Amino acid sequence: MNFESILTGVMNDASWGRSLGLFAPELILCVSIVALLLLRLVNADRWLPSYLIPLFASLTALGIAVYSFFQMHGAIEGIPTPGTTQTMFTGLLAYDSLTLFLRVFLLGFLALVVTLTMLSGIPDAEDGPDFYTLLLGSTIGMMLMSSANHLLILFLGIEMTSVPSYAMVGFLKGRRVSSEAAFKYVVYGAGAAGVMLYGISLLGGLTGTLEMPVLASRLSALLGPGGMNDPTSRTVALAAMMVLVGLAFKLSVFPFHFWCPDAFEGAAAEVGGYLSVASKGAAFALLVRFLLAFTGGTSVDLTSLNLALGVGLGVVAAATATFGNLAAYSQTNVKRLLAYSTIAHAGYMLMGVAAMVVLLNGPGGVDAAAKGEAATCIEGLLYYLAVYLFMNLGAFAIVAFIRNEIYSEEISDYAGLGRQVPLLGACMMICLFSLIGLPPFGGFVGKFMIFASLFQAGKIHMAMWVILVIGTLNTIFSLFYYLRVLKVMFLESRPEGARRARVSFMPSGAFVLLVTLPLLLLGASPLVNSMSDAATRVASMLVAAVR
Amino acid sequence: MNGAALFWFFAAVTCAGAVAVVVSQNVVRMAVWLIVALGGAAGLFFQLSADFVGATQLLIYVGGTIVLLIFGVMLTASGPYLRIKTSPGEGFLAAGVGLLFVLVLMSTVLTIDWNAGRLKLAGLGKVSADAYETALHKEGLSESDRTLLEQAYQPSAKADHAAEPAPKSGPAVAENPEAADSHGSAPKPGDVHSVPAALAYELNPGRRLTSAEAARLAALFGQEKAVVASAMPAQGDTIRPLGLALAGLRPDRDLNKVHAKAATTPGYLLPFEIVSVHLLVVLIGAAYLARTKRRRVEAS
Amino acid sequence: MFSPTAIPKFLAVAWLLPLLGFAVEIFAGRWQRDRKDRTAAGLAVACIATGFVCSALALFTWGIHTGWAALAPSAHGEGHHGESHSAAHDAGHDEHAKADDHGHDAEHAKAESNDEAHADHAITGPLTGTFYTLARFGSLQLSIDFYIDSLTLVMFTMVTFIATCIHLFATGYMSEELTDDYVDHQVHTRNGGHFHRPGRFYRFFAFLSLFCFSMLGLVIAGNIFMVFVFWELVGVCSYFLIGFYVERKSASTAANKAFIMNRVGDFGFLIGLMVLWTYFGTFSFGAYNPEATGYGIASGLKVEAPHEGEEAAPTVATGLFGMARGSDGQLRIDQDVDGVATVVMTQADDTDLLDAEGNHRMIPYVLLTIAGLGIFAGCIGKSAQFPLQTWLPDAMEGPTPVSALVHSATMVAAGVYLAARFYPMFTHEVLLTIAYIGCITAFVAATIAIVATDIKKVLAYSTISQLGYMMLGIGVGGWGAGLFHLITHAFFKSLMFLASGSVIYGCHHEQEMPKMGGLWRKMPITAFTMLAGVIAIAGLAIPGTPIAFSGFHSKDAIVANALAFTYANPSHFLLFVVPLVTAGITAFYMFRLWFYTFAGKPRDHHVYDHCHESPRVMTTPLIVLAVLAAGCAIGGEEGPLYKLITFSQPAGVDAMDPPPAVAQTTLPGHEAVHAVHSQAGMYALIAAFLGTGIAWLVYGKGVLDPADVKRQLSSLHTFLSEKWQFDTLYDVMFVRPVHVVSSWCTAFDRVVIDGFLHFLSRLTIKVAHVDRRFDEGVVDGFVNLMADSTYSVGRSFRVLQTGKLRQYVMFIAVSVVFLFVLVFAFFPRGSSTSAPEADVKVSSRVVPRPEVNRD
Amino acid sequence: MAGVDLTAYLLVGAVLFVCGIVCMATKRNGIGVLMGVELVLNGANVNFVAFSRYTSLGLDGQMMSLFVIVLAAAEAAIALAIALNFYNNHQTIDVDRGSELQG
Repeated sequence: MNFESILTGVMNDASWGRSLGLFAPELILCVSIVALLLLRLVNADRWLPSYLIPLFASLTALGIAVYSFFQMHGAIEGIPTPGTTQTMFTGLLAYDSLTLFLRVFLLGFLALVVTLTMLSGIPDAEDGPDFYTLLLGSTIGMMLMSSANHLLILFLGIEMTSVPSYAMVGFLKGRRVSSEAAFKYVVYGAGAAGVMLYGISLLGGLTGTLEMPVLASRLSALLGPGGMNDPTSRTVALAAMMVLVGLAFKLSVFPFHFWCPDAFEGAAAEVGGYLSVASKGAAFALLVRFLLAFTGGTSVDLTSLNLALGVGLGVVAAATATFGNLAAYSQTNVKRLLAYSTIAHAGYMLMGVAAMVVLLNGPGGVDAAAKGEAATCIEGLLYYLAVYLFMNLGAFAIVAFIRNEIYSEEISDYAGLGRQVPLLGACMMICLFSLIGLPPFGGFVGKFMIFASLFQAGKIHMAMWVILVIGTLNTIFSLFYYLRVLKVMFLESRPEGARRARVSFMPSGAFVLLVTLPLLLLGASPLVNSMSDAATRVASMLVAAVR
Repeated sequence: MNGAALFWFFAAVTCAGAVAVVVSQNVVRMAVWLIVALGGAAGLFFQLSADFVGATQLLIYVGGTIVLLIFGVMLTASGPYLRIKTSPGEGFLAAGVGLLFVLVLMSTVLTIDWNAGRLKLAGLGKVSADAYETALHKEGLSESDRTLLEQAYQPSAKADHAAEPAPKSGPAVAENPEAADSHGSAPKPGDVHSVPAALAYELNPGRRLTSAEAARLAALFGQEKAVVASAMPAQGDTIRPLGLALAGLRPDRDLNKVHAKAATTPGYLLPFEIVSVHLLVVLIGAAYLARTKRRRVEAS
Repeated sequence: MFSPTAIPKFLAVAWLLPLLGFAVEIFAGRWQRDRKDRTAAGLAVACIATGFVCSALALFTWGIHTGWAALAPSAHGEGHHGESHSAAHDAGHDEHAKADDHGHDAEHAKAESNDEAHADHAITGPLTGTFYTLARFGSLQLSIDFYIDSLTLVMFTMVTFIATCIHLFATGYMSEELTDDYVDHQVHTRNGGHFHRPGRFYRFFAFLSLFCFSMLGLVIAGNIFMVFVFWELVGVCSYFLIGFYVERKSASTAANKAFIMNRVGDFGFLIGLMVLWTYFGTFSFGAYNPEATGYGIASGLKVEAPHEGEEAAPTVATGLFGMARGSDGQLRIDQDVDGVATVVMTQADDTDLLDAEGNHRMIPYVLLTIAGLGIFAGCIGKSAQFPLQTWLPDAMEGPTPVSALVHSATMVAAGVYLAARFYPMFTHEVLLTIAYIGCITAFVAATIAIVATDIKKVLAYSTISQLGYMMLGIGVGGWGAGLFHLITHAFFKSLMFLASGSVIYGCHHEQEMPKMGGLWRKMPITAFTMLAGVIAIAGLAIPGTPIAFSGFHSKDAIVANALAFTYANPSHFLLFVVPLVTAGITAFYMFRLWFYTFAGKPRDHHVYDHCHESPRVMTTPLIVLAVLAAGCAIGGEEGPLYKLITFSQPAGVDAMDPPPAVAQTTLPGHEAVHAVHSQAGMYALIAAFLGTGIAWLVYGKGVLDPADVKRQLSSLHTFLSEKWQFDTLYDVMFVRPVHVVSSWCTAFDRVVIDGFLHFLSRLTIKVAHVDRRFDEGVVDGFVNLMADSTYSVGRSFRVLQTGKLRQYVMFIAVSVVFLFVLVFAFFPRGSSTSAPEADVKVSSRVVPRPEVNRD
Repeated sequence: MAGVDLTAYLLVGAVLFVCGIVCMATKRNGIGVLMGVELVLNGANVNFVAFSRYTSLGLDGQMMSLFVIVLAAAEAAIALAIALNFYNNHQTIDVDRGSELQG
């Protein structure tokens, strides 16, 4: 064993350099964190607005991400071929279409959030560097989550996402509710992470590896017949479920959602908007990756286990959507209402994921048809995420701007605002209509695609049809509480003596408009086409890698 | 000193410490018991010849985290004699939930035959009759080995299951580099496909194996490397491998094929570096939160 | 004159002009000098009137290019084949059949030569094509398509014409809004005054224009997706218009109710849409072939050789209607190997449609039925059919011109129109459902109308009732009859609504009939135009002569179909009896309305003295509509209107046999209907005269005192005036449970978890009690401990109310265990090797299909 | 080490894990809750190291446990900062006092 030769061999290996190149967007964010720190050391934060560095960094990284996204998709014009999946850092991270899609998603969102905080001024000049450090750190964690190819990165990514966001929820540290929210969030998050870690340890011990691409084949070898009578199958089910618990916490899925309303109400609206969209996007990407790692192989036993997991996910998804929608009914705080709506939407999106798992584990096995149908599920999910970004950020941004004017987030205080600030009112209407899923807006297309894939999955397991019906019923339930907000805003008149809201068009109104406009574009314009094309490519490349 | 006795000692200390943390009502005592439990766990790590992890556990956990917690205790003590107690009802409820958890774990983690799993991963969950006979009639096979072979394996029982050309072992072995490398001559896992299925032998689920027995069985089939825990140094010499892995190298895996595919097994350079960024972020965040609040005059 | 390619262009102009109008008018508040400016109204009228001209031109062009074949005195009663005048779905192969048919008849020589002269562009089927493609997801294409046949054209002309009249009327009716300070007398502010607001004249016309645009889009739509979008748009517009007086609580409630009721129906629509898309893989109605015609003039114009249809890609070559049924209008039903009935899809040349792997594409019969029921559920919501009818009377809260538009030409007509459009997709079971729903609706609404006293409510219930008639007509196989009634009804109902609007305007917003009476002296034009409408809807005619108002002809057609259906299926006799009774009731309550309002002595002199005839801008539309209400159906089923409509009748409607072993009902063929026609007409006439007579006796002549009758039948009267208790029923069935469930869920944390914990706390107390007894009995020294434990019990009570965090953590643990059990439940226990293979891919398997229904 | 097998270590891990969960669910002292978190993570850690010795997980298991220790330290730092913040705002560390957010 000649150590020197090993070292030379590795040094000469180009893969490190290559990995660092591919990792550039994340590196830029890392560097900007350090830069924020250093600037503070030399007291540069006195004269340099703190949002400049994160804004610049996110835009630069976004540029690189967009470029590489198009580069990858330009290279495979037409039918995507399997095997285009590459890895970074000795297989710890996957560099594939989903990674790139989520990078664009997260970095674009980061730029928008930084702009929003810049406009709404929630971290003041003094706290800015701290806030943006946390924001950037958490975004790096999300990007790791979305490209995780290894169970360590899975855990690390979730921790890196969560820990800064605990601090962000408690950022308004002088307020009682804020500190309470942060404390609940951190304890809940730590508990969920502990459960997940235990699941990871079981999975690693069973399969003797932590690499996700290998899991399916190892599990195929391991599982015996006998279903739940087989202790190995039981343990695998438990382990997978424990890992899913950690993800479910991030997604705020039904029995693990308790932190969500409290944290959102206690945190600033900007932070709420950030958490509701970004961590959800990253967690869905990770969920898809994890479930795909379980899929494949040739074992009937693994397939039936996966099917059970998929249907279980579907049931949980239906419960989540129903719970979120019904619990939102009697809320009086807008942020809390949006938090419950976030839960409900996680339910809808989870339905798409459940459909994917069911479709990939049908009696026909992972054949081309199943892959095609599963790809449409992921496509629907990605489309939904893209639309969700705008509609949720729009709603939270409006809440933030209105809060700056009337110092309240209670629904009853919104009376008559639709006439006082017509632009924000109209944008709020569009956002909420899109959240309901009414046709001319993007939310409809997303929901439609998810429901269509559920319908396909119903052919494999009847339970999915039941879930479809519940999902469709839920869109009707959700109508009422969203409309209640609009009714208060538009049909009621502003009470005498209420604080008058004045939101000028530049820059706040323009920002809201910028965020709202894509909802129309993604609902009824040729952009629907190109967006769904992109999503299709990402999805089919991702699924093609399943063996 | 006997290894088993040491294990039981550390295990008892750890468990007792953990239970005491749950039971005690005074937060300072809890902290002390936590030190005991985590120290016991460190002892277990040493016992498992993971000396570096054990040392880290002592340094960071017992030396760092716990001190941090005790600081927390001190900073948040409202009054010297105030006790915040848990009511018996809640204790009852929590005990019930804990019991449920224990039941779940007992039905899964603690009943599973891990050693059989290792054999299965090595492609020995089901062996062809040929391979089995060869192993059984090898020259100089001791009596205990023969008994082990006979008890551990049984003829493939289910006709319908056997009718399939045993699809399970094929891909797993192909994925498993150790197994793929090591089977030199005798029982190629691929053979399973060609043998009439009724003549195959599979692991007997009724016979639980110890890890030593599993290793012995693998050796009998010529696959010891696949089952014996990779290239972990048995004497606890883990610092160098761990350090190399943090630098992105995996000498325990890549030694023989470094030039061919150095980048295939995870070296941990990325997490190592990214965790440092994470720590920086966390420190800034914690400093912000713990800083005295600037009392600004509220507008209202 | 114009080439056929101009037809879609004309219609597109007629369709988009109102949108343009809307876009300009909605900002009228910005550019108008003041609130008294009538420019917005002028613009709206101009847009819709131009639209009417364009529609008429399109109809005319279409007529020229079909050689007016639709209007040729055709072979009714001459034993002609159904196909000869029914437009087929697909072009090419029908050409021969048509030519053959024409050959029978010397009269057709001209038409035939006309066909030959324009052989390359003569219109033989629906014109279909794509205006603009929005998006494409794989095989799913979302586009703005058109599907134009004679029905589309007639609807377009009708809608634009009536809308023009209504717009014109509204410029007079809404003139009160031409002010900066409109006082809403129905809204009371807290200090006892009335609500003041700026007038909303321009906004009213903006929404009216948008409404017309939506309806026209729905009519021209060439695929289900587009239908759905405009369907929703119509709903949104009605939401705005019904809630025009948002300050009135009743108005905003009614708007919400209409919107939500419609959403309930749309839920079914969505399911149907999804099923159809999944199995048929396309949204479009008819075949189209965009590259052949540039901007999408499709196979309807281009005469293709039959064999070309085979070469085209199957998914493009046929639309939904062509795939569901062959050109003979029959479903190809196949008993699959498992005994499951499936419908095999066909393509343009009547051969079966194959998928990419060469298998027959089929859809299970049950699913086709479900899809049909889903689509019809949408129609139920929009056309206010039982059991979703309750929103329509409430929708009277909108201004009267809106009511007129909603009730005649646009919203409610949309449901009937869609049911007729989707006729080829409906199986016999669906049709039977439609018939019964229509039947029930007609009867229920008519009975409620007897006791209503608000003049607009009577009309609203009569609308529901008449819509029920139309649905019934479609359900019993009278496709043409149902649509015929739709058109005639649109004329006389818009007339009556405008007349009632005129009354309301004249009486200064008095709507209660008991306060009117004798008004004909004050407003003669309104009274007599109204009388024309009443006669039309009552279906009166002079027996033995062809003199009859439009309603008689169309209702007669429906009743004849129902009678023929009853002859063919005696067990469904109610489908004839109930409508007949309803016809009598209709005549009764309509004449009751007229007598109540216009005849007799004034009952409220305050109202009478102040009432006046409306200005000319409002009476002119009344007169025009009265003439049309009387005469639009001239000639009955031999007349031009009916023939124009039935020209695009789906193939096989006239002679539809029951497909074996699946359907239980027989649809009457044309001959069967014709045979019972005069008989049915007689019955209907008798019923109508009976109703009229009673109304005259009671309300005109005063033989019976209505109040006396009301007293004697008070419980029935209450039941009817409470609208059969539907609102209460819905409240109990849906609204309250939702409230209950939602309160459960919102209080999930508080109620369920805390309830659980309360239980545990009680347990804790018990434990503590035991504990205490132990302490007291055994060790005195543990008094402190006892105090502690009681303290902690009390504490835990407070904890239960407030403490959350630890419950959350507890819930992680409990959920993990619970979910583990859940996965257990879905995970097969025994040997999992026997995977179910057989049941899943039935649809793609090649099944030797027995030759059925190929006569 | 005769008689000591993987399952024995897993048993210790399971005990730590369950004790941690119960500790989190019962302690009203916020710091005590955080101690429960440490126990849970250690339960998983014992599993990892045991697996690294007894299965082909090898070095990966130990590596994982190292990262877990570091991440747990980071999490504890933030959690304690938040707990201090909570204390500053509520003047107590009793988690039951923080229940303004509910419903």
